[in-house]
Amino acid sequence: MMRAIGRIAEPPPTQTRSAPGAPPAPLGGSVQIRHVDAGSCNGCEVEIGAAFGPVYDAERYGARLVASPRHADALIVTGVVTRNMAEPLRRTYAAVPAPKRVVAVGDCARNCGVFAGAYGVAGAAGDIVPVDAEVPGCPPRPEAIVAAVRELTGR
Amino acid sequence: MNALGVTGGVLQAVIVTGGAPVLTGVMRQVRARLEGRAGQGIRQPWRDLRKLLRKEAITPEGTSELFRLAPLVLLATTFTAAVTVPFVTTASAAGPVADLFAVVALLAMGTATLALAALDTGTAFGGMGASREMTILALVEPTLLVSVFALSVRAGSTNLAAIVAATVHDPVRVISPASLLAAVALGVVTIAETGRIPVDNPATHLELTMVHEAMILEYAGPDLALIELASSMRLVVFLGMLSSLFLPWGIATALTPLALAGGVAAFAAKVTLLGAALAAGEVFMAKIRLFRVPELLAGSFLLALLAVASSYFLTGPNL
Amino acid sequence: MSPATPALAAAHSASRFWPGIGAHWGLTWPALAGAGTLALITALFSLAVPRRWRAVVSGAGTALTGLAGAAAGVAAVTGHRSPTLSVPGVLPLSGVTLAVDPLGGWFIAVTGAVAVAVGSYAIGYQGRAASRPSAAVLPLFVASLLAVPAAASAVTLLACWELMALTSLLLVLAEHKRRPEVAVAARWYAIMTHLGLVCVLAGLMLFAAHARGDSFAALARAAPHLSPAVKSTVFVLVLVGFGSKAGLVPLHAWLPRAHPEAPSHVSALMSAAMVNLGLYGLIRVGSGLLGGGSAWWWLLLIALGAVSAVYGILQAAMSTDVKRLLGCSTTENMGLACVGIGAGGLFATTGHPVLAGLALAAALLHVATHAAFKTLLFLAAGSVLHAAGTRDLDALGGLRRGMPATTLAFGWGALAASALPPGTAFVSEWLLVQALIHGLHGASTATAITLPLAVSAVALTAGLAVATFVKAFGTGFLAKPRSAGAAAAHESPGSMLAGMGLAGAACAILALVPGAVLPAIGRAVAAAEVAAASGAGGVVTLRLDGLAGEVSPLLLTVALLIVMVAAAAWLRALPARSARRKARLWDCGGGPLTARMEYTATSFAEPLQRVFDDVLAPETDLDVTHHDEARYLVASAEYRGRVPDRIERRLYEPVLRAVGAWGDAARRLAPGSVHRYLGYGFYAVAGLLIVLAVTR
Amino acid sequence: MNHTAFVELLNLACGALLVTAVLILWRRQLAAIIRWFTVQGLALTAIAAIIAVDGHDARLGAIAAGVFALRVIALPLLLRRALARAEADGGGRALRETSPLVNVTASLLAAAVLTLLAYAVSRPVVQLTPASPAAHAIPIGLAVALIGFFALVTRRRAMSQLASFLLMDNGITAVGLLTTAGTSLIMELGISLDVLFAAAVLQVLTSRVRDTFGHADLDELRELRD
Repeated sequence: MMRAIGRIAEPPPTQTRSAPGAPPAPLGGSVQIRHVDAGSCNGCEVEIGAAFGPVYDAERYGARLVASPRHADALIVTGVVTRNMAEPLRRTYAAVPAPKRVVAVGDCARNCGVFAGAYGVAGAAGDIVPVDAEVPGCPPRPEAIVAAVRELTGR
Repeated sequence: MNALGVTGGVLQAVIVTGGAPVLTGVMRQVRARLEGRAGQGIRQPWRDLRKLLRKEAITPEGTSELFRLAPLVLLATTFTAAVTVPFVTTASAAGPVADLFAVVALLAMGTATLALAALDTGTAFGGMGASREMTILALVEPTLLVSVFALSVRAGSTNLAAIVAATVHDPVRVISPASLLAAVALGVVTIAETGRIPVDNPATHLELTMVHEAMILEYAGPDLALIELASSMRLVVFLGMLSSLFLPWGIATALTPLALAGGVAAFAAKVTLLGAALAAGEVFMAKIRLFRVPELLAGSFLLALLAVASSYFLTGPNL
Repeated sequence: MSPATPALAAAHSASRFWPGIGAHWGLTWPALAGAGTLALITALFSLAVPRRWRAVVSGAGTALTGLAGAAAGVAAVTGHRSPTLSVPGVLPLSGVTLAVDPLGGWFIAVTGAVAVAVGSYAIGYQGRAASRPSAAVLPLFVASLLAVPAAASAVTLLACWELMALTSLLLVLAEHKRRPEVAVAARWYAIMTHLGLVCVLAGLMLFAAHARGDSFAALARAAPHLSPAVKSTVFVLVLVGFGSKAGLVPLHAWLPRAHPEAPSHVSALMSAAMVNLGLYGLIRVGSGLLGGGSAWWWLLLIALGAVSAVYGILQAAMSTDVKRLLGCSTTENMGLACVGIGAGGLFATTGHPVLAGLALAAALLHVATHAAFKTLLFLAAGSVLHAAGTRDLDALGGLRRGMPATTLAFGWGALAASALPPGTAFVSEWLLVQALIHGLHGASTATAITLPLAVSAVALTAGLAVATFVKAFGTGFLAKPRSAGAAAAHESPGSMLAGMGLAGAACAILALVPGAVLPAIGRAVAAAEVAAASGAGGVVTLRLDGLAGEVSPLLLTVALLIVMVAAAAWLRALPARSARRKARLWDCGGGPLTARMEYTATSFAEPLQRVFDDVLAPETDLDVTHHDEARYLVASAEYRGRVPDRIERRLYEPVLRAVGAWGDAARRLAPGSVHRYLGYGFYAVAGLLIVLAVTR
Repeated sequence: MNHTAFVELLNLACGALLVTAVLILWRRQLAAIIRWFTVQGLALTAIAAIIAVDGHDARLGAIAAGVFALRVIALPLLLRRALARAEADGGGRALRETSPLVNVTASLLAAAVLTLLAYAVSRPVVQLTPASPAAHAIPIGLAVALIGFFALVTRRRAMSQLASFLLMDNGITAVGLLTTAGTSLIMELGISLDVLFAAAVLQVLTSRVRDTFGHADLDELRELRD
């Protein structure tokens, strides 16, 4: 079967590193990521799934999704932060051992997107926890997510 | 314990400690390739460890010293086992100190300590992982000891060095039913004890399906690094035991640089091959339900018992 | 006749039975006599002194009694020969005959050591609440325990045995005023132990009937001339009797009842010293007096032992009452020792003296190790009961904050009980498994089939023991307190800690340098007439004589410590290392985790219960009450689950029911009408006459 | 070939026989059971062939060929066809031994006990010719037969009962080969023929059952009593 399909992963695109966002020195080429759905419509989740799937294969750059924030170096926050998720998000951030990074994926997480000003919204991810990187798009394309991940791992 | 054994012990300490993460990397790489992915590269586990060691350690509130000591105990037991079992040379570094039972008990000791640490956190997942791990440990024990029994029948001792040396001197013994059956049984034990598919899924993210992973959910930074290192070393120890007991070819019998180099190379090659085979098998298997695991272990126990039986079936009672 | 003659005769014969006895007076008799006197004095004083001092007097006196006993035992096993004492006229038939050989000395030494720890513990445990009888009986119980292995004639043995049974029964009853279930447990214990006594009595009397006199010397002389049928009958009878005392399945029913209900220091004495004497009786009569016998005895003993070990530890793994758990684990450990004794006898009868010595040595060492860690565990459990007011593991937890010393003690005991290095039981079980494994060479068919099964039973037992004690320690002492009592638990007084400290030290010695006691065990094995010596030796490294196999718990432990320290130092020395920080538990971001979210002992054991479903036959029932307006809405659901002792269900209850039925039938015969009684008499006479008429 | 190699090879073949029996008891998938049954036929052939080569016995060689034709080609073929037909109209549930009367764990432990029992009862037979290595392997043949019998008792589906019957017969054949070392060709042929016969009968039976009930679950046969 494997012989029939062969390698699914696409060839890695040449890395386009923005000069200032140099990879954090402590996490050399290895980033464990905990994903927090702060109130998303699951569009970003689908794209994240695609980014870590066989085709885009973000794992090849040394990133891995993990089950516990204790094991994580970075949080991926998707969706507007609803009132119910604000405190859990803070606690999750507090549970991650330093040094840590936060990536806001999708327009909702960056600036509440279409939900701006809705009564159940506590704010964008940046209003609750310090955000280091943002991935625009509604939903963002997997390539963009992979690029952000590569910014973290530096590979 | 002689010069050969001590040299082997030192070599093993270095190889196992340094090579265990690489083996994990190789296995992940094999899986990735078979799943059509590019893979992280075999040095990734070392990168993870380096990073974890630089991160801050976290002591959850309400945990005791046991929580902090457990990773050290786990590492110590695994390391001692790795030094004791003759991987590279036929002589064991600690021949008179520990035999096969002691090694088995040492590894169990590490697991039990980690389970206690998991209970110490008082989280539901910790307790769940500990309970499942202890259940599996208790059920694995008979298979383990009985297959050790089968192996020791011909060598007349449970001393690892003696068993390995006996096999080296009489290679035909390897294809005797007793040793083959014991090999299969120990293979199942290896899968169960190192938490691989189909008993446990090392890559799961769903707490409810976790066994080993659920116990270490609270660990972070250097503690987690120690645990990861120890569990990859544990895998190497079990695979190395399989290779030394059943395919002891190329193992160094003399204290010459050439022989030692050959021993090291053979050990690395055998363990890597076994690990790759294990990973390749995992791709085509699904994790079985926790309550189907006893079935698997009963089967392996039966095979171990048959190994003992056939060791006197086929050669007559008086060996 | 003059009282001197039988004494001389007994001494003379004994000197033939145990060559060299009577060479010169050793330390043994003075020490034993001292122990007896101390016990009596302590009993009298603790009756006399006011309540304030009672516990101190009784505890200290018990400790001293134990010390003297231990000295006597040590003197006996280190080869200070002592003559046979014979005091005619005290008891019917043969009077009291006492002799201490190394085998008895070993058990006396173990009992004495246990008594020392228990005595110092009892000072604080009984405290002000010490009732006069229990305080007075405690030293007498210890004295009777010391006397049993010193008995050298059937009647003496039975007398000491009965004394031991009575004193222990009184101690079990100590708290019957406070808790009614104590009385039930005591009734079970009384019935079982006396049925056992009856069996032993029958066996020994049958034996003595075929011998000239009932002294062990006479019995041993008569044994070779006995017919195999008689020998087998005697063995089976004493096996039932002593087995019930050792708590072997299916005669274990009293054990998980009496141990939890007795005061903890008494539980420790019973579980660590008294049950051993059942094994002593088996070795003494089976190997010593009957001199081996046929192989099936020992195969039977191995089977019983293996079943007891697995069943006992399964029950322990299921139980949530910490003292019941410890009691079941006593059944398990006695089972393991019986496997050793059985293997020893088997190898002796099939002509492998070295293996026989090794197996019996493993059994004797296991007796000592079990005594050490079981004392420690029961004393620690007693402190928990003392402090938290409950024995239920599901209601305990988090004790490490309130009572760190006790937590340490129980943890060390749990490690010792679950055969993991550097645990205490690891050494004895290692020896046992070695003996079983090497036995396969040149084995007969039955042996070749038994040994692998025995090894797998021992292995399963070891694995389950690990799970059991991880459960007991993890859910009882770690994690969060599950009840107010556990949260408010406080450390015990110094004397109790001292008792635990002594037991813990004994565990440590036996775990690290078991070689130190092996010579003594060798002499005991020789005295049991099984083999010339224990098949193992060496102080730092444990070596099997004549067989390949060695392990060194001491070096192993040192290596572990070195690696741990090195790893810790390496972590500290790391250049880029950031400080450790405290953080709240990871609760998935939700509210704080409460104690009700923890895994309890029951939930911890649930997977095992499922796996061994067919063996344990757990009972569960679920009551769902619906809303009365809509029966589709559930108002409340109540779930109850328990794991009953299945053997008890299947074996004891029918018997008890039958006995009850007979009782009712008998009562129906006696309605109290005089006419009917006269009628019985008349019918009896008439029937007799008819019978006579017919038979004429 | 030299003696030690002969012994080792024979032992190996016998070990394979035993392991395949265990696996047949272990697996639930009927397809897997048939596959392992084929492997076992190979092991049986190997035993016959090894003894033949060692004893330079032409008739045994013929027997080996016969065993191969019957156990490795004919019977598996029949079984597969029956399975295919069962799948055709029985649907997915015909493919698995869903619920044997004794659960798999228990039956595996039972198999362990049976093996030791076989060893115990066949000691005398082995003692008759302690010299011959073939005799020492008799217990294995007996064990396979007992395991097959056990499976025959505890399985529900007609198909897997057929398989376990054949397993039992493999064991008997192995015992025959190892004891007589092939001197009684007649007995061999007799066994093989009666197997074929039995297989055919069961084949017919299962097809009948299927025609009547739509699938071959023998528990349904209870309805036929009254």
